[in-house]
Amino acid sequence: MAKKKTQVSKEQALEYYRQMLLIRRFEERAGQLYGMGLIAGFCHLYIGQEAVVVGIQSVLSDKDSVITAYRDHGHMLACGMDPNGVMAELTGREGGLSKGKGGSMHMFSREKNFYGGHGIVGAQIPLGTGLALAHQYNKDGGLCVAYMGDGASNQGQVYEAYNMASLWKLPVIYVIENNQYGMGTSTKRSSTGKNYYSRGQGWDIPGEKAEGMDLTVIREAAQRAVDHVRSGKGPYILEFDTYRYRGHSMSDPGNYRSKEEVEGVKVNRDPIDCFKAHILKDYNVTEDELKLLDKEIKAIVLDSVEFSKTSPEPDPSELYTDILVESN
Amino acid sequence: MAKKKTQVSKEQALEYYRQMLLIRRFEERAGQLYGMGLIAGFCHLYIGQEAVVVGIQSVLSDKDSVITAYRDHGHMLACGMDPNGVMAELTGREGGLSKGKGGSMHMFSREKNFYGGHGIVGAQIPLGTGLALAHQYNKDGGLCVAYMGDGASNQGQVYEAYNMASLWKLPVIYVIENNQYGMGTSTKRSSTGKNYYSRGQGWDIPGEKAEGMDLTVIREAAQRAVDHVRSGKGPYILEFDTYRYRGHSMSDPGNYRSKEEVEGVKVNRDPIDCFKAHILKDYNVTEDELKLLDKEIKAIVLDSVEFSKTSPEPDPSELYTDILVESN
Amino acid sequence: MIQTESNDMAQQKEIVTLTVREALRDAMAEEMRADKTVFLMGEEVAEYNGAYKVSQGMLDEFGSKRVIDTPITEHGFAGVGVGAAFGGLKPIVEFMTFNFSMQAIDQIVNSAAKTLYMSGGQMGCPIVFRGPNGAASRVGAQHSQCFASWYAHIPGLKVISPYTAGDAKALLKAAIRDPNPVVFLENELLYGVEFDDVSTDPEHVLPIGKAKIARAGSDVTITAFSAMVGKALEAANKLAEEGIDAEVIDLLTIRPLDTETIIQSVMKTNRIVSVEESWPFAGIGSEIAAAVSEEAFDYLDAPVTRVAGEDVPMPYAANLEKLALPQVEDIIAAVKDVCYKG
Amino acid sequence: MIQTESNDMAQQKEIVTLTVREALRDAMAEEMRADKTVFLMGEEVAEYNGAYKVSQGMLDEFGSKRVIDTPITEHGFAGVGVGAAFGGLKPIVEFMTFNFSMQAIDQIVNSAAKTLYMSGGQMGCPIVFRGPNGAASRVGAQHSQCFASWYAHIPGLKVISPYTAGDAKALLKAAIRDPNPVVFLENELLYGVEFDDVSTDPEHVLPIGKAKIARAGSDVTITAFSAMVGKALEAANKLAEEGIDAEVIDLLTIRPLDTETIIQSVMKTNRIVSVEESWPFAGIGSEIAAAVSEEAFDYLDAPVTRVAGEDVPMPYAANLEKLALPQVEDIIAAVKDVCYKG
Ligand SMILES: Cc1ncc(C[n+]2csc(CCOP(=O)(O)OP(=O)(O)O)c2C)c(N)n1
Ligand SMILES: Cc1ncc(C[n+]2csc(CCOP(=O)(O)OP(=O)(O)O)c2C)c(N)n1
Ligand SMILES: [Mg+2]
Ligand SMILES: [Mg+2]
Repeated sequence: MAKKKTQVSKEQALEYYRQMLLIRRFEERAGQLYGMGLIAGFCHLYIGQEAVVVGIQSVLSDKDSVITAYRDHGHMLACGMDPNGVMAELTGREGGLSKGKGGSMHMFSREKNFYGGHGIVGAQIPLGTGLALAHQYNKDGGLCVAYMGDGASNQGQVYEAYNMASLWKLPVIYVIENNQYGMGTSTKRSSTGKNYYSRGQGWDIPGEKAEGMDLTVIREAAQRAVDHVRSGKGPYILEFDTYRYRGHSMSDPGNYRSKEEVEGVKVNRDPIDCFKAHILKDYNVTEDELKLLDKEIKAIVLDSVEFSKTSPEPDPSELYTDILVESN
Repeated sequence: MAKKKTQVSKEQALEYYRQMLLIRRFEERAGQLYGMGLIAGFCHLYIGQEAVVVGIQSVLSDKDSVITAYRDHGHMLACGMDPNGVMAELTGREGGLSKGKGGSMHMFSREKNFYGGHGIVGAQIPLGTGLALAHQYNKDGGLCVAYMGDGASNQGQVYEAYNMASLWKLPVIYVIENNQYGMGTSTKRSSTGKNYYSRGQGWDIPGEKAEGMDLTVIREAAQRAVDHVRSGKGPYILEFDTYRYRGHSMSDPGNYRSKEEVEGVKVNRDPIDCFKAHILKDYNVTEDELKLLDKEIKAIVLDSVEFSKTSPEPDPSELYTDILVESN
Repeated sequence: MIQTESNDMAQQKEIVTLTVREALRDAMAEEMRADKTVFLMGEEVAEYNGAYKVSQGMLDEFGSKRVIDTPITEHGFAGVGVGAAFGGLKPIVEFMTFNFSMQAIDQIVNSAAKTLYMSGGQMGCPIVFRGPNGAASRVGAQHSQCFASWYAHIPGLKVISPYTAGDAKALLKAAIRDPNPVVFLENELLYGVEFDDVSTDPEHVLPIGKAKIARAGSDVTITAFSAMVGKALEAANKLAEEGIDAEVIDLLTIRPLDTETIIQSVMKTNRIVSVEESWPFAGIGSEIAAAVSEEAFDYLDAPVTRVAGEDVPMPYAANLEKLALPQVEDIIAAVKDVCYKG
Repeated sequence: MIQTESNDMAQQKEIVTLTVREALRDAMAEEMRADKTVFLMGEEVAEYNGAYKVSQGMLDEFGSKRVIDTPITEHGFAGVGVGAAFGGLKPIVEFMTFNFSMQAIDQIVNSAAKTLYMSGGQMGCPIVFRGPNGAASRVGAQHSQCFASWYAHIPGLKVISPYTAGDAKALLKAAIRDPNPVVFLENELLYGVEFDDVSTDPEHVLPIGKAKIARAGSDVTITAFSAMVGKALEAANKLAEEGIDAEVIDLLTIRPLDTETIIQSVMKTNRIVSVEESWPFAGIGSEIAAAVSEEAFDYLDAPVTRVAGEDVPMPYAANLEKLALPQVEDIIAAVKDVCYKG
């Protein structure tokens, strides 16, 4: 019997675990730095949703592009962007990926094909569709993964993009990270219809909904999406049932949901714990190996914290640069 | 067996015929006045689609409100607005329904519950949803009928409105007048999905598609929609298969469709001819009765033409009025 | 708590100290008590009590038919609000911030502002669009735009942007009562600031279209609105120490702009500095320069001078953000310039 | 056919007479021939050859991958264009008219204009948004708005609005080559007008940000852009008969505004009238008044004066529409005013 495309080696499994843990630890530290006043403004933590982006990213190729909204640190790390650069952007320093000028919601890396980091709910969906148009136009074999939240999924521009993507058979995967809330509003109070992905039917776009806390399930769904899109059949929608542990942003106490609800997810469905159990059991990974990994990640994150504190503020002259590209 | 709600008396049938014919003749004259330079700017004729608005209007009550886009003369006449006022607005005269300040696309009548007349494709859909909110808020028992074209049906704000209408169970009927083209673009080239009405499923909104050239069929579908909405179950979507005989607006020669296609519809599906055959056969209407009606309508339309030519231009002082409502 | 020099205190029943947040809430609540057709809609306004807690307690008092949480669909819900206004209601539409009003701007301009005219006076649109406008703190380029000049460009709209809690309350009440579409621009950083000028009289409203002299002076006129009034007053106090007596005008309404009050002041002081947080190009300062040039040219002893936000997207870094926004020192420097005391 | 006084004709290979419509088409076609990453998208641009026939023949030449008909979804397709530009392409996005750009304005401002800054210089957005702007003829309030001052308010955008066919071609080519987002405002009423100044040299482009002296004069400066340049030149010719020698500046670019050329002219003439079709409040005339006040105050012998569209939504009636728009007589009257020859 043919090996499933999504079957992975121990090394790969450890790598996914590593990525999820890196995001978790990174975000925890970011939260702390926020508390200490080193990060300001909006800061939307990804804690709880790590499996989604790591799972998706694991089936992509180098040519593929990624775009998301403002809850974006996890996506950047999963795309391989430098934790130092991300953290220093959060503290608004020269060493940040946007030289301190973008902040938490606005980082980009052409090198890693990460196209942001966008603050306007839903805007990234037409943008990602445009990136897919560029892939098709350039015949570069790439596809774009455009992430959105459940709240964003009600924005009209999403459906305008669906229509064009379907009409032109663009290579784009729309990923709906349904974490059950848009700010303080539960999906039940914000949205109608059975689920989000199936709205795509109105535009002939296939899709599916899957558990978003189980990396293996996510990888399988993602692989189906990639296969569909790469074969030239046009867009595909993935909806993942996931959960954010923290408030919407740092200023949100999250009173709109019960402690039990949050704890229930943490205890029963935590993506890192789940995957850990899986690799301990199925890959003969040892606790020692994981401890080593843990330590390694801790060091990376502490490094990024250190860097983000010591990197200087941008030079005042930076105020006036990057407004326009100087033409020749 | 109980009489069907949509069964009508001879008088009623004649009235529907009269309304459709009035719209047809009115529009033909408007086209002529445009050719003569008396009407300028945009002028979108409704010829071919008459059965839709007359059919819908026939099942509404006085409390209900109506809103549509720029192809609106038919809707105004069906709402009982004065042909003189409509025609004089087309010529931009003082006697026009907007005192000559609105033009073809912008007429309104609070008295007849007609809320325009809007020039931005799709904008009338949230507006109509807001009128429905007002009906619900005021508990006045009314509903709103919001019309849109096939082209408009791709606009994102339509789906934002669907979501709210469904969430709040608003009394609104969305009517999609699918005349096969948005300007020069056929539905196949502009839209994906099996049809427009069924996109509502993504938001739990029921609907149906029906032949839009047969008044009887339209009335039955409309009655189902009204029954659904009045019972408090929220919005309903009606899609009608219809056709516009003329160009998109007066400046459009309509080269994007074949003469045969247009002639085919005119010969086989003309809404007025169809209904005429029906009433001659099933209501013992005589040709003489219809001739009388014809004459009557001709007189009304000629009257409106005369009025629209003799009504003076608005007073120059009108330039500065109606910008703001003067508060007390 | 910020003390104001309210000059019509005597007429008012009772004056209390409140934050701008509370004052705005009270304005809405009072009007909703008085008029059943007034309701509030927007993202997180109900169960969450407002993203910035401006509508605290209102769901409890008025219920979910009158305090309505909307999905995150500004284009749609602004249109729904306008439609409801056409239908006879008086909606207050909250934008979580005015940055998101760009999604909905077609409904505000093409539907709300122009319909009265297009209908020959038949279809008024009594609606208020409100929410925080301009820069908050460290929220970056997409969340820091000031929309004063854009909306003020549009005939058919009224545009208000107050500074003190008392003015915020009295003008929001006026806006809700006004039969026209009103864009009411608040400032997130002022929400938590207390002012001692809030009337508890439910009938106390201020006229839309009237500026106020926040500080009388004779040497130079400074115009400002919203948070910049605070900076202008600070600058004026420091300038007083150096012997320059500045008159500070709080514009309050941006459209219709009270040019009369501005011109009269300039006729007295012969010099004017306009302060705003937004970008300079075709901003409120530009309009003031044009109006003053047209109406008081012969009274001017110095160029009309603008202090505005830097002409750049808002940077996130703390130091750059500060540089991007007008500071008290910038105002002082501009005033000294026009007084030729640089 | 309108004859121009092009002053750099000598350098140019060949000069022909074309309509603005043809010139715009040629500009796009030439750039698309030269650069495979340039493409055109918008409503009715392909099979219909453009709602106003600007893209006539382009589908035939370039095929449907590069001349793309979009659904009527401005918000979506503007965003798709911006995304494609992020992805390395150079889209030309046509709005059937700029009125519909309000649907898409968030993508233009928040995505196209601000991203370069927010990314610390990494993510440029080489895109052109073009289409007819302002009043056409008798199309009413929702279809007649001028967006020059709104877009020019925004750092990160360039805004161009030419008058002649030759300038339209040379500047549209410059816009397409520019690595930044450019808003290119055309005028429907000019599409069919012929000008004798169109270069056939595919390498002829004009610099963005430079105004041109459309008519040299010494008594008064008149600034204008787009169709109003024609009216200003007409006014100048009539004024010449009465002994007033007006200098007419065709702004060409609105942002960055060529204040240098304006100021230099004012230093010579000591008086300036700004003409624009749009509403006055916070318009381009306001900006010019502010800039001139700030930079040439001492040279002014008369107030900077604005001739603008009436501050009302555009009426449909023929007589009212004419009254709403600046006419040659209005310009003449304003010029006489500032020359104190009223
Ligand atoms: C157009 C727009 N409206 C409102 C906001 C404010 N806002 C930021 S995030 C957010 C909630 C979005 O929820 P969701 O899409 O579910 O994403 P999540 O935060 O859960 O990841 C809101 C309302 C915004 N940024 N943009
Ligand atoms: C937002 C917007 N985009 C574009 C236009 C230009 N326009 C006017 S009507 C129209 C076609 C609409 O087609 P459809 O909705 O099918 O209605 P129909 O004309 O067939 O009745 C277009 C593109 C507009 N008025 N508004
Ligand atoms: Mg969510
Ligand atoms: Mg159609």
